[in-house]
Amino acid sequence: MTRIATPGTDRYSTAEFMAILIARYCSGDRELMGSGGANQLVSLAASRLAQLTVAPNLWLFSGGAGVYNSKFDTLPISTWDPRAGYQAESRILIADVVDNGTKGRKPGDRIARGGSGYGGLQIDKYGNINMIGIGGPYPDLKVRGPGSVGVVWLGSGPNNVYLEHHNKRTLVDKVDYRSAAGWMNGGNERFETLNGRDGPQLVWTPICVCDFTEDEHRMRLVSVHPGFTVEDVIENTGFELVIPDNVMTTTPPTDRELDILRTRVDRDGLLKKRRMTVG
Amino acid sequence: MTRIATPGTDRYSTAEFMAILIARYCSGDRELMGSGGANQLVSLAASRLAQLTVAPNLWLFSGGAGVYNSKFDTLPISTWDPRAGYQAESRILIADVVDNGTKGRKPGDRIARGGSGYGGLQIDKYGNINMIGIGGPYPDLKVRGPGSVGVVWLGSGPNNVYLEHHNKRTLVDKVDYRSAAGWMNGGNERFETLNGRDGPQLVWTPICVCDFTEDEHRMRLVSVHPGFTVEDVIENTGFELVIPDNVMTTTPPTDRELDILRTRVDRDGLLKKRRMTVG
Amino acid sequence: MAHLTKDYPHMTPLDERAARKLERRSKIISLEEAGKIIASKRSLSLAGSHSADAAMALIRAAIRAGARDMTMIPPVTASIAADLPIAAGMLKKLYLSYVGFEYLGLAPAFRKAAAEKTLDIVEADEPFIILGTQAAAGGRPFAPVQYLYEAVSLPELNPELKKVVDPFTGREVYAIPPLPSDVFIMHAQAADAYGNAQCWGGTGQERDKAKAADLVIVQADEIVSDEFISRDASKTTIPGIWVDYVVHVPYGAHPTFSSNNYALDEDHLKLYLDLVRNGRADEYIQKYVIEPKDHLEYLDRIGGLPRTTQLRRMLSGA
Amino acid sequence: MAHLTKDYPHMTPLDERAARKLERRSKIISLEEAGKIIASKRSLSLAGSHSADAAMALIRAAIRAGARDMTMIPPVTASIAADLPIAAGMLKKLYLSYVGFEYLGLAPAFRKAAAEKTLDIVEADEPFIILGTQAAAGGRPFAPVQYLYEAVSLPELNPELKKVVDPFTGREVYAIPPLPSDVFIMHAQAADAYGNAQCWGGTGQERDKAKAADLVIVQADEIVSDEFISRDASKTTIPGIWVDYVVHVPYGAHPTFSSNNYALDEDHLKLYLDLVRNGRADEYIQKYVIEPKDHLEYLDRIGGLPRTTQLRRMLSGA
Repeated sequence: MTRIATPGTDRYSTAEFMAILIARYCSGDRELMGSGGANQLVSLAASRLAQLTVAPNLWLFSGGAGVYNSKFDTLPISTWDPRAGYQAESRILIADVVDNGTKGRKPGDRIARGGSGYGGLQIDKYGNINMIGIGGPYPDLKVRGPGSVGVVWLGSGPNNVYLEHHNKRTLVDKVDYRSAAGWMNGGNERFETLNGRDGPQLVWTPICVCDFTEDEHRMRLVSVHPGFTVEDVIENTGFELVIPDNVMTTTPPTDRELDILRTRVDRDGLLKKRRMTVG
Repeated sequence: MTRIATPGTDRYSTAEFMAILIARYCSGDRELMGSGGANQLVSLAASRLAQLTVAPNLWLFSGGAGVYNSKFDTLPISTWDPRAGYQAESRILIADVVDNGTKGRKPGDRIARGGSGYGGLQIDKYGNINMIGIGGPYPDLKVRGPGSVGVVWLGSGPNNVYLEHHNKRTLVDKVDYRSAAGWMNGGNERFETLNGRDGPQLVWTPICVCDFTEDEHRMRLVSVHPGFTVEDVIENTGFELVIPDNVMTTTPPTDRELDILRTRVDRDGLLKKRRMTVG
Repeated sequence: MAHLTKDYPHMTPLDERAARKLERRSKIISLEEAGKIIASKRSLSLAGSHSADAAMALIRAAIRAGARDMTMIPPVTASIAADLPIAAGMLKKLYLSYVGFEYLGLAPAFRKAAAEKTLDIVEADEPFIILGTQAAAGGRPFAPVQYLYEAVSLPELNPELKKVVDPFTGREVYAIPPLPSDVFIMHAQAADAYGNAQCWGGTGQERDKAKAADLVIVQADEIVSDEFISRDASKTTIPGIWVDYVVHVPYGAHPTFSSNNYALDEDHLKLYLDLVRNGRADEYIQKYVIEPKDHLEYLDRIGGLPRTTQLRRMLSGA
Repeated sequence: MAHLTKDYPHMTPLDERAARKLERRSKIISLEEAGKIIASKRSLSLAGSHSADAAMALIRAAIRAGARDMTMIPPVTASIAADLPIAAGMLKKLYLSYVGFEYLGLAPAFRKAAAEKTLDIVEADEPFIILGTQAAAGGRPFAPVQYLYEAVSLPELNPELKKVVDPFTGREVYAIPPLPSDVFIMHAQAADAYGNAQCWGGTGQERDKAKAADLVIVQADEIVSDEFISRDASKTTIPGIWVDYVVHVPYGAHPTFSSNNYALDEDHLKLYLDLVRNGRADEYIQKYVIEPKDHLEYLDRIGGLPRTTQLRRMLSGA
C-alpha cells in the first residue's frame, strides 16, 4: 500500500532529510558539480546547503535555467523556474550541456563527479533508469512514460540517483526499457561500452541510502533512515538488494543542519510540503 | 608595372568610388545581407551607405566582430575592430556564421543574396579564389598565402567578389589552388556540385566591374571606370575576358553620394587613404 | 554574351533612387495572421523549457486557425506547449524528449494519444533534439555521437537513429538526423518591429531552432524600439534578420512563466489538467482557445488585469 | 560485499565539518607560473579575432618558459598571436585558417617557416577549425559537412579531412576531425578569482574552445569580484567551473585590441613586422619577450602609462 514516507517525527520532513543527506555527500573539497535536472528540487536545495556550509568550491548548476551558482535563499519550484537564476554567475546554452554530456567524464577530469539527481519510472538493481514506459512490446505500453529527457547523461560519468518514491513498481529487477545506463547488466559492461566511464555511486530514497557492490555493481543497502527498518526496505524493493551485515541507521539531521536549510535555502518551506511515498 | 589605381581626378579616391558602386548594387528592397569579412572596409562602408540612402532593410553584418547593423559614422579599421560593433543590434557566435555558411542559400530563401566581398591571392575567369598559395607542387609554394579563412563561403550562395588590385598575377586563367568555388570549371558544374546554389554575380576591381556570362559563366566586362579604358582592363587581366560590344563607362560618383559617404560613413576619411593598384 | 542586356544597378547613382520614402519595414503582424501561417505548415519547432517561455499565444492561434497533422520538434522539456496541441488534434507526429507536468503529474492528452495510437511518437531525448537541431541549423547531413546510445534502448525504438562508421577510428557510432522545421515559433520578453528579439531567460536553443527553420515567428510580451535593442547587442537572442514575423502579445506565454517577467499560472495549469484528465479537453479548448475573439479576451477569461498583475508580482517576489 | 567498508559522508552531519574555514579557492596564479604550465603541454588553442583579444601575455610567458614543438589550433584569423610563436620556434604544427596582418601585409615568420618547411601546416579554414572544435567540445567523433569541400582544393591538401557515407542519404560527405587541445588560453576583459570570465567582444568561439581543452587559462585585464559577475550572468563568457587558472595582466592583449577596453598598437605591430621581415626576429623576442622580468616591465618597454592611456583613449574615441 502506498503511503506518505514520514520520518516518524515532526521535527523534519523526508524531503528536508534527503536534502541534508545529499549535502553531506557534497562535502569533499574537490571541484564538483551539483547539478539539478528538471524538478530536482531536493538536490538543488542540497547543493546550495553544501555550498553554504562545507563546500564553498562546489558549482551549483540549475539545469532548467542553465545557470551556475545562483544565490537563492528560497527554493524555486523547479530548475526551469526563472527564479532559479537569481544572482547566478553564468548562463550557458543547452548545447553546452549536451556537449558536456556527450563528452563525458573520465577519471582525473577536472569535474570529477556530478551530484546530479536522476529518477525515473523504473530503476533496476544495476541502477539503469527507464522513463520510456512500462509494458510492451513497444509501442504497446501499459504506462506511457514522459520520455527520456536528459537522463541519458547518467551514462556520462559518476552520478547519483535520487528517488522520491520507494516501491516495487519503481525499484524493479530489470527495467522494461533503458533510458539511461546505470551499470547495464553489471560487472564491467558499462566500462566496456562507455569508454571506461564510472557509473552511478549512490541511490537516495525516502527510506534508505544504497550504493553498488564493487565488482558486480549490484545495488546494496548502506543505511536505513530512522523510522524504517531493513525489512521495510526489502519489502518495498522489487529485486534482491545486497544486504551487508553492518547496515547502518542513517544519521538524522541535526538542529543546525535544519536551521541553515530553513533559514538560508528554503525559507518558504517547500521541502516541508513535498510528497514522498513508500509502498 | 604596378601603380596606384587613381580615378584620374582628385574629386574622389578609387576606394570611395568602389564603396559607392557597391552601395548602388545594394539598392533592392529585398532583405539582403551586406556582410564584411575580414578587412572588407570598402564593402562595410558600402553597406552602411546603402542602408542610409536607399536600402533601409539591408542587414549590415561585420564578420570580424560578429554583429548586425552597427551604426558607426566613422569606419573601423577592419570588421574585427571592436568599433565595428558600435550600437549594433545583435551579436552572433562564429558557430552561427559557420551554420549559415554550411547551410547555404537556395533560390527563394529569405536571405536572398550576400553583398559580401571576397578577394584573394588569385581569382580566375570562373571566379574561383585562391588564398592558399602560388606555385607547387604543394607544399612547395613560391608564394605561401595566408590561408583560406572563410572564403569557402563563396560557395554558399550568390555573392560578389571585390578586388583591391587588378593585375595579371591576381586575375589568372586558372587558380593554382581553389580556396573557394566560383563557377568551378564553368557551365553547370557548380550547380551540380553545390546543390544548385547560385554562384558569384559581380566582380568589382579598381578599374572595372565584371559579371559572368549566363551559360558558360565566364567573367565578362560590364563597365570600365572613368580614367581607364577597355584596353587597360585587357592588358592587366591574365585571361581572356569576355568583352561585349556595349561595354559601359562606370557612372562616376555624384557629389551627393560623396557627401553622404564622407559625412555619415567615413568621417575620418579612411577610404581616401586606401591604397589600390593596377598592374 | 557579346552584348550586355541585364540591368546593372551600379550604373545608377544613389541620388536617383533616394527619393523613395526611406522607411524600415515592420515585421509586425496580427496574432490571427500568424496562426494562419503556422496552420499552413507541416512542421513546427518550439523553444522554452518545460513550463517557462512557451509560445502559447501562437499555439492557441494556430489551433484556432485549424492547424492539423503537424510534426512538432519540441523543446527538451515541455508541458502544456506539447499537451494542448495534442489535445486539440494539431499534431500527427512528435519528437519526444519529455512531455509532462513534473510535480503536477503526467501529461494527460499525450498519454491518451499514446494509448490510442493517434500520435506518431519518435522516441528521442535531449541530445537527439539538440544535436539534430544543430545539424539542421547548419544544413549538415547528420550529427554523429559516441558512447551514448550504445548503452540504452533508443536505437531499438527509434528508427531515425542510424549507425555510421567513424572514418578516423573505424568504430561504429550513431548518427542523429537533422531536424529542420517549416516554422519555429518563440516567446520573447521583448522584440523590436524588425525582429530583433530578447529572451531574458531561455535555454539557448532559440538560435539553433531559428536557423533550422524556414520561417521564424516571434511573439513578444513587449515591442521595444530599435534604439532600446541597440543599447546592448549581446542581449539580443535572435537577430532580426533571422525573423520573419513579430506578434505583440502581452502575457503571451500564459499559463507558463515568462522569464523575469511574470510567473507560471499554476491554478490555470491545474484547471487544464483537471479538465483533460476527466475527458473534458474540448471544454477547455472551446473556452480558452476557440471562443476568445482575440488575445485580450483570452486574458480576460484567465482573470484579466488582476490576475496578470498578480502573476507579475509573484515573479518579482513582491 | 556483505560488509560495508567504505566511508559514507552522508552519515556525518555537516556541523562536524563546518568548523573548517569556509573560503572559496582562488584560481589566480602568476603569469610566469601560467607560462610554465603552457610550456609543459603539447597543444594549445586560442580565441580572439585577427588583431583583437589575443592572449599575448600568456603567449609571451610560454615562450619565456621555453615552449617548443607545440601544435596550435588558432582562431579563424590570427596575426601576431600566431606569427610571434612561429618566430620564437614555439610551434611544430599549425592548423591554418588565416595568418596574416591584412592591410599591414603577410605574416613574415609564418611565410619563412612555410618556405623553410620548419612548420607542419595543416591546410584548414574557418569551418574546419570551428566545427572540429565543436566536435571536440562534445567528445564527438567527427563533424560531417556537405556541399562545401567538394568544390575546393582542401581535400587534396589536407589529409585530416576524410570522407564518410551519410547513412540517411547514402551520399559521400566530408568529415572534419575533432580538434581537442591540451590547453586553451584566452584573453578576457574581466574575470573573478574563481574563473568566471567576461569577454566584452569576442567571436563566440571561446566556450567551444574551452570545452574542447583539458585545461583552460584565462588572462584578464582586470580582476573583479564575484558580486560584480553575479550582476548579470549573461555577460559571463566562460563559467568559472570550466576555467583552471586566472592570470591578472592589465593590457595583456597588447599589441592587439582588447574589446571595448583599449586599441590596437599599430606602431608596435609595424615595429614587429619591420624587425621580423628584416631577419631581426630575435632582437624583437629578446627585447619584448625574454628580457622583461615581468608584465609591468613589458608595459614599460612598450611605452608605459602614457602609451597604455593613449591606447585606451583611442578606443573610447576621446
